Amino acid sequence: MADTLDLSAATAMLKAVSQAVIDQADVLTDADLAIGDGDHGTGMRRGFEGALAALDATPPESIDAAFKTVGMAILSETGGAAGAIFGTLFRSGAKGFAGRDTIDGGSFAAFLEAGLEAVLKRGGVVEGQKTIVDALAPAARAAKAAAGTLPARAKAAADGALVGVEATKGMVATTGKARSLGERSLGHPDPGAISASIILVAMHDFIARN
Amino acid sequence: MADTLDLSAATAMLKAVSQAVIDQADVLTDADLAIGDGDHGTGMRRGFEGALAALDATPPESIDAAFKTVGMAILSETGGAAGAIFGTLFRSGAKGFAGRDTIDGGSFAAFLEAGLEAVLKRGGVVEGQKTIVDALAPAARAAKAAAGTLPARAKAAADGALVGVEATKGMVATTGKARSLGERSLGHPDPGAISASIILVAMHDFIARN
Amino acid sequence: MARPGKKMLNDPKKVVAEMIEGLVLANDGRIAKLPHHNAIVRTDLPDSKVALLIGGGSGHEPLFHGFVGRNMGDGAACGQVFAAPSPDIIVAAAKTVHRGKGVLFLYGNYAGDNMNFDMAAEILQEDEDIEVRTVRITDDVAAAPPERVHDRRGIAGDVYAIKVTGGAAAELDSLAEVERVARKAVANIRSMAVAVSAGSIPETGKLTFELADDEIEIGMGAHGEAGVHRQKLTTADSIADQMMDKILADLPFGRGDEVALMINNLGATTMMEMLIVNRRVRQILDREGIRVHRSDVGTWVTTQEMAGLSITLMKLDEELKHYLDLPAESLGYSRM
Amino acid sequence: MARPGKKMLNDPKKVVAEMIEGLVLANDGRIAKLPHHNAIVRTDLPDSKVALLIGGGSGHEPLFHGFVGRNMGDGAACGQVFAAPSPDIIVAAAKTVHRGKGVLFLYGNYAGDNMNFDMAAEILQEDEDIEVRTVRITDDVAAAPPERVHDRRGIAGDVYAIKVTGGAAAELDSLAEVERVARKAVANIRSMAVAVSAGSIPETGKLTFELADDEIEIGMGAHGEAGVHRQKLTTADSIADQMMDKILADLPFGRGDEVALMINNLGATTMMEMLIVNRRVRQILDREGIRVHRSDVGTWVTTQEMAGLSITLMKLDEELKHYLDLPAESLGYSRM
Ligand SMILES: Nc1ncnc2c1ncn2[C@@H]1O[C@H](COP(=O)(O)OP(=O)(O)O)[C@@H](O)[C@H]1O
Ligand SMILES: Nc1ncnc2c1ncn2[C@@H]1O[C@H](COP(=O)(O)OP(=O)(O)O)[C@@H](O)[C@H]1O
Ligand SMILES: [Mg+2]
Ligand SMILES: [Mg+2]
Ligand SMILES: [Mg+2]
Ligand SMILES: [Mg+2]
Repeated sequence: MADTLDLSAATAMLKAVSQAVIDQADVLTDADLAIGDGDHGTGMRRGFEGALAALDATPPESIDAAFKTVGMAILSETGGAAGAIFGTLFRSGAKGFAGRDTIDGGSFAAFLEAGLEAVLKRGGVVEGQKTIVDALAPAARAAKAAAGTLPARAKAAADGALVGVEATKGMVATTGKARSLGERSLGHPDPGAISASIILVAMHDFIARN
Repeated sequence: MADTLDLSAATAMLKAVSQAVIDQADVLTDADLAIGDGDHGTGMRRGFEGALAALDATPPESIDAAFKTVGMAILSETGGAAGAIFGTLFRSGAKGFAGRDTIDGGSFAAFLEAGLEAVLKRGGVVEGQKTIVDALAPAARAAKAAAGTLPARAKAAADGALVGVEATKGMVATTGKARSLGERSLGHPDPGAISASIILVAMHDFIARN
Repeated sequence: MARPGKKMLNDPKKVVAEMIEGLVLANDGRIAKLPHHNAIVRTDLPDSKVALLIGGGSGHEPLFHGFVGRNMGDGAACGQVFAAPSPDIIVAAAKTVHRGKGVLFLYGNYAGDNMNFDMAAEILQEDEDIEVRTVRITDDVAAAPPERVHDRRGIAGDVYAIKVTGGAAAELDSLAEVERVARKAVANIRSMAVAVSAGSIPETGKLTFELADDEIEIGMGAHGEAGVHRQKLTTADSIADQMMDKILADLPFGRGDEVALMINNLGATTMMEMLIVNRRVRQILDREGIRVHRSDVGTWVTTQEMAGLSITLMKLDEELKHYLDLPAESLGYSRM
Repeated sequence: MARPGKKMLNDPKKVVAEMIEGLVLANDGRIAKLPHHNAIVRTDLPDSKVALLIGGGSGHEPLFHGFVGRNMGDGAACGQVFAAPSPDIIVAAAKTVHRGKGVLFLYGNYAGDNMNFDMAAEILQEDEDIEVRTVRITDDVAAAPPERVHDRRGIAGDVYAIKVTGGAAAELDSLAEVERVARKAVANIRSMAVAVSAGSIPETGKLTFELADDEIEIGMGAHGEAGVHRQKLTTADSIADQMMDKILADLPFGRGDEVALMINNLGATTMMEMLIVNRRVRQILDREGIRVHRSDVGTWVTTQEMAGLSITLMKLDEELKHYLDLPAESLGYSRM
């Protein structure tokens, strides 16, 4: 159980997160087949494979650089809506770690808050539209509210995201490819929200394990 | 059992023949699906529906005109290899009835002989290539050899055609669409030969019944 | 999703890269790929012109990458299958086609495309001082009601939008003017699609939706997005009637209008079916007193091997006619 | 033959008639249908020229009826689906396009077409005193060994044969000369197809052959005629390798040759796959020192919704290049 992560642990966490997303690509694809165009898993895998490669190629010199590296890889390899959104989450979220050489509870919450803000702007969405934001926003709020150590905040974020994913089942999509389904999107979780939960759960798992 | 057919009986026979082909269009299509392109039944149906319509529209004034009418309808409505061949069979075979006002054993045999000769020329084929000719040629020979009354000749022709169809199963196609199958055409009867046998069997049926 | 996609591919992860190689070769030297990005540009670009950059996800070939050429797009940014291109691809392509007069971005209105092209536009304007304008294509009447045009997708109308704007970008000297023509084109284009069977994504081999053997979906989107409604497969005429009702009422098109008419193959539909539908559409237009200035029946905006077709009408004025009728040369769309 | 054909049609018996109506309308006045026959002719035929009449069974759209236009066919005789047109259609079309300089018949080498066009030629010569010459297209190397060229079918090579002959018929003043160019074109064209899944006939709804989900057939003909062999679906590259081996060895094509290259969609194959195959074909041609003068990748000779593609090479000399490169305008094939 790590209270803080230094640069090398943060980098290791980002790799673990990448691997978790890659491992669950098929789940994401199937979720996207149900209400989108069926490419979400392959896109996320491309992005996080790119992230792994980039982290290996030039080991980052700071935590915010590490997050930016991941963000850049997603942005250029994933493409589509998810590439822009998750790329933005990591790139803009990195500001939460600016000038810090560890991830602690506060900077973790700051990462989520900054990331969410940028994502909302980029996506032009609000909560309730059945998107990534519906996992991210409750996660960011929970992390902020948890107000404790890193493991507690990470747990709160992961749980918040999972609750958020569940909640997307009851939402009618009003943006993205699922929008056209209208009422028929009900009952299905949002693929992007699932991805957000996989990322946050993997972060918490790493923190809890190390 | 008719020893001779006058113009109205001959016309009735041609209509019965047309109906027999139309009724068995699906059998012909399936045979053509197995070794050709699957359009033989629809083509034969088009042609003989045209023949029925033409015989009704302008009742023919002579037996050879009746056969020519059928030939013209097939030629213009069936299209494809079968249109040219069966069109030719009826149009050129009509010569066998030239100047005659009944169909008797002799003119029936002459019809088949003249039709076959023209078909061989038009198709550029010989016996054994797995075509219509492999039903027509034995039929024409048998009708000639039978040398008796119309019912006997018609029976000989129908039987000869059926034996011919059976024999095509053992032939490797060397013309038409089945040619490309080579050895793989073995075991399947030739669709065009089946059509020829349907026509000749229907002629005999009509003669035997009337 | 029973039937698996059955395709002639090499490494399913490399389809886009290999396709672009094949695409460049198929253009006989008239286009080139950027060395480090999945983007293509004309090799015969004039020294000075307003640049037209198009692009989007791959998998809809010949859209978009097949529409780069004389009087068409100057370059295209190519995403992975059904995924918008990333900002770096768009930025690299825009920098390459830029000829000092700004760049117009013209693409289909999808969340992913909007976000990625917007990010690229911000980078180009902030870091490179290149002026960028954006026009999004929103021709799919099935996607949202008229008062929510910004929620409508771009489908086969892309072709006419690119064709007209490509002509304008070849002849007009200012970015604002080219943008004006593009907006006018988009405002006058309406389309609707019908899906008969699904296509599959090369990398997963999975069909993007399921339809029973006797079902069709009217209004389906270019990625299999849900349409207006699902129904039994009926006759070509009745399907055309339903689609034309929606399309005509939307702009609305009316007596005395002149239009360009496109029947577009979503992938696996026969030209025989398209021509039979074209026949009906013309009967309807005749009845309504709408004159067809120009027809296109073919395969331009696909969803892999999806079967189905779309109908597109563009209402014309003299200016739109002029740009539409300029000759065009590209792998995906050529006319004298 | 489990999966039924799923098509947007009206009366399946009327597909050809309705299709021709739609086709004429899609040509914006440049072609007309003969009043009593399923045949179409150019409306802008010059007063004096050698006439080029093409035609064959329907169901392979845009072949043949889509290739009537400037520098292409002057008219087309259209049969029912997969059935050669009857002599009366051919005669009527030939009489209409005849401009006093004779008529060249150019069509694919199939028993049905040969017999029907021959009968028409006899009628035209005997009853109408119109001179007719016949050239049959025999580009399919899979159909028979080289010493039995007369047993070979016409497949996608039809397009290049029509394109070159259409140019010659526009420029050359004698039937014998146009025939000579057509024969030269045909002698230099080689094609081969691969089928991935079957198409169905509109009237019966039946698939024309069966292939397992993981099988392909190399060398299959344009009506589903058996090919060279059936095998497991492998990679695009290995399929292209097998096809190119046969094609290159046949003419043979060799170092220093210049060719036109066509990758043709049999119906339902994605352009993505075709471009990936195009990439491999160009690698092979590069290796063999064969230069590509001109490429065509698209949908021209189909077998309804059959999936698969064909590769065509035509060896060029200056004369063939000249006629091939003339602009062409038709619904099915247009190039500047
Ligand atoms: N405007 C938007 N803002 C935020 N997230 C969005 C937006 N549009 C779509 N998304 C998210 O993107 C996910 C789909 O991602 P993906 O399948 O990779 O992209 P695409 O829709 O381009 O195929 C959706 O499940 C949704 O969560
Ligand atoms: N050259 C030929 N001479 C005589 N009969 C032929 C010839 N070629 C084909 N046939 C006959 O035509 C039949 C096929 O007819 P059909 O299916 O209507 O024509 P197509 O082959 O044009 O589709 C074959 O079964 C065969 O009997
Ligand atoms: Mg998606
Ligand atoms: Mg047949
Ligand atoms: Mg997508
Ligand atoms: Mg046929």
